[in-house]
Amino acid sequence: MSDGGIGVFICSWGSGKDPKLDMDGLLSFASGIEGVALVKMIDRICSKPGQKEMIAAIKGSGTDRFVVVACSARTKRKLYRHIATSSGLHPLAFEVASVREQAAFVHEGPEAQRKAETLVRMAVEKVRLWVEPPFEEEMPALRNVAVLGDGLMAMAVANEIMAQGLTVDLVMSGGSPKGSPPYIFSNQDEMDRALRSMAEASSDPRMTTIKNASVLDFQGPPGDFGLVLDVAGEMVPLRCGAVVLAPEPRMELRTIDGSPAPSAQELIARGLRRIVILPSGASSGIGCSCMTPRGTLYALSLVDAAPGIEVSLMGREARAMDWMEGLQRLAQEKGIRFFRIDGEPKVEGHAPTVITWRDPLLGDMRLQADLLLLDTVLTPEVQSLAKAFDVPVDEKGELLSIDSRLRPGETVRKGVFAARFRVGNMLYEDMALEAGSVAARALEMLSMGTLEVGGAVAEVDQEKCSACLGCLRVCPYSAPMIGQAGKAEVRMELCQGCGACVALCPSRAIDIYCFSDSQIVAQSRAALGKVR
Amino acid sequence: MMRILAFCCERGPGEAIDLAGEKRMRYPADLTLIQVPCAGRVDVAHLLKAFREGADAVVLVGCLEGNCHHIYGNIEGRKKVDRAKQILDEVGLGGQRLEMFHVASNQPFRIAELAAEMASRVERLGPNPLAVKE
Amino acid sequence: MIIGEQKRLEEISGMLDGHRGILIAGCRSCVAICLAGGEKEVAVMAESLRLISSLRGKGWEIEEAMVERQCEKEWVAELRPRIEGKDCVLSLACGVGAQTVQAMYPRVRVLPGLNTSNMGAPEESGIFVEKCGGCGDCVLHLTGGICPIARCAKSLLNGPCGGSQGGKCEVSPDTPCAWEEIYHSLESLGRLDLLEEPIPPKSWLPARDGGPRRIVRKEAVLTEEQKRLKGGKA
Amino acid sequence: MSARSGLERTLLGGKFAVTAEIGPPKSASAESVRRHAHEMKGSADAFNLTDNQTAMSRMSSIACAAVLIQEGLEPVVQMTCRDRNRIAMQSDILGASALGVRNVLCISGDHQTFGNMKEAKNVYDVDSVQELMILRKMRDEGRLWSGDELETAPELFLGAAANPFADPFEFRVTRLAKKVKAGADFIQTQSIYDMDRFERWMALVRARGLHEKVHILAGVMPLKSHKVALYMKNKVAGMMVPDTVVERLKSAKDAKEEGIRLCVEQIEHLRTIEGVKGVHIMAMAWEEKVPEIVKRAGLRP
Repeated sequence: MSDGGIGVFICSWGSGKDPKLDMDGLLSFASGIEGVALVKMIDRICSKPGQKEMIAAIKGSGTDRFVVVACSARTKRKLYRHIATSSGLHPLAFEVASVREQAAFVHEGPEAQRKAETLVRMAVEKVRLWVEPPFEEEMPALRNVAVLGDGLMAMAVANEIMAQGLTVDLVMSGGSPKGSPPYIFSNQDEMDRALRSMAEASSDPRMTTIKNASVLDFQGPPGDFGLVLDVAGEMVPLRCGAVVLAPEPRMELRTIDGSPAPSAQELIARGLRRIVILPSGASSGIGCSCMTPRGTLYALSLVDAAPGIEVSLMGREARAMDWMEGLQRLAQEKGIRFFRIDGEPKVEGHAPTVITWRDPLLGDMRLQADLLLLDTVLTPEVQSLAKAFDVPVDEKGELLSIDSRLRPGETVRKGVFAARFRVGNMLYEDMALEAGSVAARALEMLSMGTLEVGGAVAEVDQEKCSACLGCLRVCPYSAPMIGQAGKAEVRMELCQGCGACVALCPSRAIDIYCFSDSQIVAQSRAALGKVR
Repeated sequence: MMRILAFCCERGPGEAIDLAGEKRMRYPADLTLIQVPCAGRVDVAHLLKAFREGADAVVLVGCLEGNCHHIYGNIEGRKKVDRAKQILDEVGLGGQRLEMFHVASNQPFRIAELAAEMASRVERLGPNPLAVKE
Repeated sequence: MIIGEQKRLEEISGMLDGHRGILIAGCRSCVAICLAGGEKEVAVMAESLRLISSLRGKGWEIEEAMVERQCEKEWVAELRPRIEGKDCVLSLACGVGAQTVQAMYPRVRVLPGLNTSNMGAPEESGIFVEKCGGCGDCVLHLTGGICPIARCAKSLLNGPCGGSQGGKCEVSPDTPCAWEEIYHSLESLGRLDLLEEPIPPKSWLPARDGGPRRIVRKEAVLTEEQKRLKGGKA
Repeated sequence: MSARSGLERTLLGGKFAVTAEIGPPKSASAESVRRHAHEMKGSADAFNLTDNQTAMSRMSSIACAAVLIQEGLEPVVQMTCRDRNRIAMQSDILGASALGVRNVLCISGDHQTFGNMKEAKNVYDVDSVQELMILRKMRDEGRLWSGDELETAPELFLGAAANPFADPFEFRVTRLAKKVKAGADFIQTQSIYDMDRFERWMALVRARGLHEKVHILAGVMPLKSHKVALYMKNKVAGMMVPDTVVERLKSAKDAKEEGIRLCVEQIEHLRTIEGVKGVHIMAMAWEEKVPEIVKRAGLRP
C-alpha cells in the first residue's frame, strides 16, 4: 500500500480539443479521492520544463507512486519511467489514465467528462495497490552467441553476428560437414565463396569452432546461458548470451550400398561405362527430387576425365536458372543426357542395373546402367536439438518459430533463435537473407549489453502452492519449475508476464506484479462506479 | 445508463483502442476498458465478480487467434469465457451478457462494433437485475 | 490422487435452501490439483452462489475458507472461528474432507459440494483418468502394471471381453480397453506367458465388499499409556 | 381388495395366521424339500424358503417354492439384495410369479463374511426398502423399474422383515414406517425372546397406527439347548436373548422339550398383544417340530 500518498499529475494537453475536458474539474475530482496526497496540473508533462516541474513536485511531496492523467501511454511509457526513476521512485510505480484517447476523443461532452473521472478513479485504485516487484534492473548480457549447425546456414548466421562485433561459438554435431549444401547457387564463384568461407571459418579469431559436439545441458537466463557440450566424450562448458539453431540438410552422391560416389579414375579402372544419377526418394517431399548442380558438376567431371563414359541424369525437374541453365547446356553439349521422370522409377538387377519408368511423352522407357548413383538427402538431427533447448517442433519436424512474419526466428524460449531451412526455396541468396534476419533478432537482444529482468512478472507464494504442476503445463515459456521445496517457482528471467499461470492456478498461489488480482478487482469496481 | 466492462489485452486491442481515439471513432461511454497484459490473464472469478458489481455486460478482448504475443493467451481467455458463460446460464443471468472478441491492433473500428453489439444485447436482455435491486 | 468434480450449481443451491450463514470450505491438496475444490474454485463457487442468492432472494451470507488438507483433524480444527455462527458448511473437498468436518462440527450441517470420483491421475493438463479401484489386493504384477479392476468396465481378470474393438471398451469410445493395453504392456515386457494361465476368482474380502477397511500401523499408534502421559487424545 | 395369496386371505379374514420356515437343502435333489412338505402340510398358512441364509449357498428359494406348490403348500419366497442386482431381481420375480409364487419377503440378507465363502463379492445394488419399491411398481403399475410395461403384472403379497431388538431402538419403528410407505403388506419380525422390548416396540407401532397399515407376524424360534441360546445371544448381531431364557434351558432336564414349551408359551402370549396378526415359526433344522408346536399352541385343530 502507499504510505507516502498518491500523486496525481494532470497534463493540460490531455483535454483534447472538441469536446474539451474540464481539466480543473478533473483536478478537484482527483483531490477528493481518499489517499491522494498531491494533485498538480502541469503544462505538457512531456515537455522538458513539464518533466522538471513534475520531478520536483514528486521529490517535494514524499509520495511514492503517481498517476498521470494525459494522452495515451503508448508513446510516453518510457518517459514516465524516466520521470519515476529521476524522482527516486521505482520505474514502474505509476499508472496512466489516457483521458484524451479513451474519453475526450471518443465520447460526447458530459459523458466524456464522466468517463475521464472514471479512468482517473481506476488508475488511482490500481496504483494504490501497487507493490514493488522483486527487482527491475539490467542483467548483463554476454556479447557472445552460440550457433549450432554444420552447414552454410550456420556459417551465414555466424558471419552476420561477427560483422556486428560479437563473438561466435560454432558448435558442429559432426567433424567436417558431410556431403554438400542443398542450395542452388546463382553462379560458380558464389558457390566457391560459400565453400571457401566454410573452410576458412576456423581461422577467424572472433569464432571458435567446436566439432563433434552434442548438447548435454542448457541452463541459465537469456543473456547468460550456460551450455554443457559433450565433445567426443569430454564435457565442455560454454557460456553465451544467445543461441541460434541452424540445422541444415546435406546432399551426397552415393552408390546403392551407401558408399560415396567413385572418382573418374576408379570408374575407368573398374570398366564402368554407363553411369546414371537418380535423386534418391524422388517421390518423397524431403529430398529434393530435382536435378541439383552436384549431379551435373559430377557428370561433367566424369566426362572431362574419361570421354568414353556415358552419363545420364534423371529427375523430376531441372530447376534451370541462370548459372544452372548454363551448366546444363554445357553438359548436353558434352553428351550427358537428361531424363525427366515423374514418381518413382523401377530399379532392378545389379551390373547392369535396369531402370524402367513411364515418360509422359515417350511412353515406357528402359535404361541400363553399369553403376547407379543416388543423390541422397542427409536430414539433420532436429529432434535432439529441440529437446535440448526445450523448443517445439512442427508437424514436418522443423523448429517452430513463434511468428514467421512478425518475429521470424524467435522461438518460444527467450534467447533461443531458429534459422529454418525452407524445403521449397533452395536458393543460396534467400537462405543467406533468412540467416541474416535471424542473426539480427539475436543481435537486437544483445546489442544493449544488458537485459531487463523482473518487473511485471509472476511470483509463487510457496505457502499456498499445492505443487499441482498446472503452471508448468500452461506456461508457453516454461518459466515455472518445481524448486527444492517441492513447490513451484517462476524463473524471473524467462517470465514474460502474460499471467496465464495466475488465471489457472487452482490455489491462487501465483500472482503477478503490476497486474495483481486485487488490482484487477479494484479497477473493475472503480470502472463500475462501486467505489464512492 | 448501461454499464459494459471490457477486459482488454494491452497489446493488439490496447493499440486498437488508442487508434480508435486517434481516429475519433466514437463509441458509447457505457463501455469502460481495463487493460491486462494478455487475455489469458483474466480468470472466471474476475468475470463473475464484475456482474455482481453491477455490470450489465462484460467483454474479454484478445488478439486475433494465432497472433497472440504470448503464443496462446487468447485461447486461454476464450476457455475462461466459455466456463463463465456456462455458470451465468446456470445462475440465471444468461451467458449472453458475456462475450469474447478478437481485435487486431489495426482494427480500431472493432471497438465501436463490439460496444454496439453488447449494447444491443443489454437492450434485449434488460439491465443486470442485481444492479436494479440496489 | 483423489479426483473430484463439482456438483451442478442447481443441485448445490437446492441443498442450501433454508440455510443462511454458509461457509464454503476448500482444500489445498488433491481437489486443488484436479481443479475442483482449490482456492480458485472456492472463489468461483462463492461468486456464483452470491449471484444466485441476490437474483433469487435466498438471503445467503457466503464466506470462503481454505483448509490445507480437509481430511486432517488438526487442520479442520483451524476452521472453528470461521464456522462460528454459520449454520452450514459447503465442503469443496473430497468426501473424506466433508465427513471429517461434519465429525468435528456435529451441530453444523456439512453439504458435499463435490462428487468424489476416483483415485486417478492427470492424463494431460485438465484431463483426469481413473487408475486404481482400491481393491486392497493388487494384481498389477500379473497385468503388466495396468489395473483391470479399475480400468476394465467389468473388472474382468481374464479379459478382454467380446466387446473390445479398436483398442476401445464397448462401454465408450473414449475408454481404452484395459485388457488391450495389458496385452501390449506384457508384450513389450516379454511376459505374455502371464496371460496363458486363467486367473482364479479374486477374493473381495480386502476390498470394500469385505466391509469398511481400517489400516493400522501399530508403531505409529500412541499406546493408552502414552496417551495418558500426554494427557487427552493425541 | 381380493386376496393375492392364501396367506393374505387368512389375514384379511381376521384369522390368526401362522407361517413357518423351511431351510432349502445343500443338495441338487428336492427330496428333502418334499419330505418337509409332507411333514408340515396343513400346519401353517405359508412356508418361508430362506435365500442362501447366512450367506451359504443352498438350493434356490424359488426352486423350492416350485416344489412346495407341486406338493400343494403355499410358499413365501425370500429374496435378499446380496446376491442379485435389480435386473436379476425383477426377472426372478417374473419367473417365480409364473410358477405360482404369490408371497415374497424382501430382505437385505446377511453379509457374505458370515457365510462359508467370505471372499465372494457382494451386490447390494439396492436395499430391502428399494426392493419393496421395485416389486410394488411391478405389481401395481405393471411396469419394470425402468418403466417398460409388462404384458402381465405379477400378483404379489409383499412382506418385509423388522427387528425390534436391533439399535437404535426408536428408529426401528420409523424404519418400519418407511417399509410400509415403500409397499410392505406384511411383516415377519426377528425371533422374540425379550418380550418386554417387543411389547414396547409394538406400543410405538400402534402409536403410529402402523398395525392397521400392515399385518405384523411375530417371529419365534424354538431353542434346542442353552448352548444354542448363548450362540444366538452372543454371536448373532441384532438378537436379544435374556439370561432367564438361557437359565431356564440350562436347568431343564429335557432342554429340547423345555425349548418347545417356551416357544408355545411365547406364542400364547403373543396372541394377546394388540396388533400381532400371527406368528412366524423359524424352527431352522427342526422343521419336524412345527406341527407339534402349532398344535400345542392351539393354532390348528
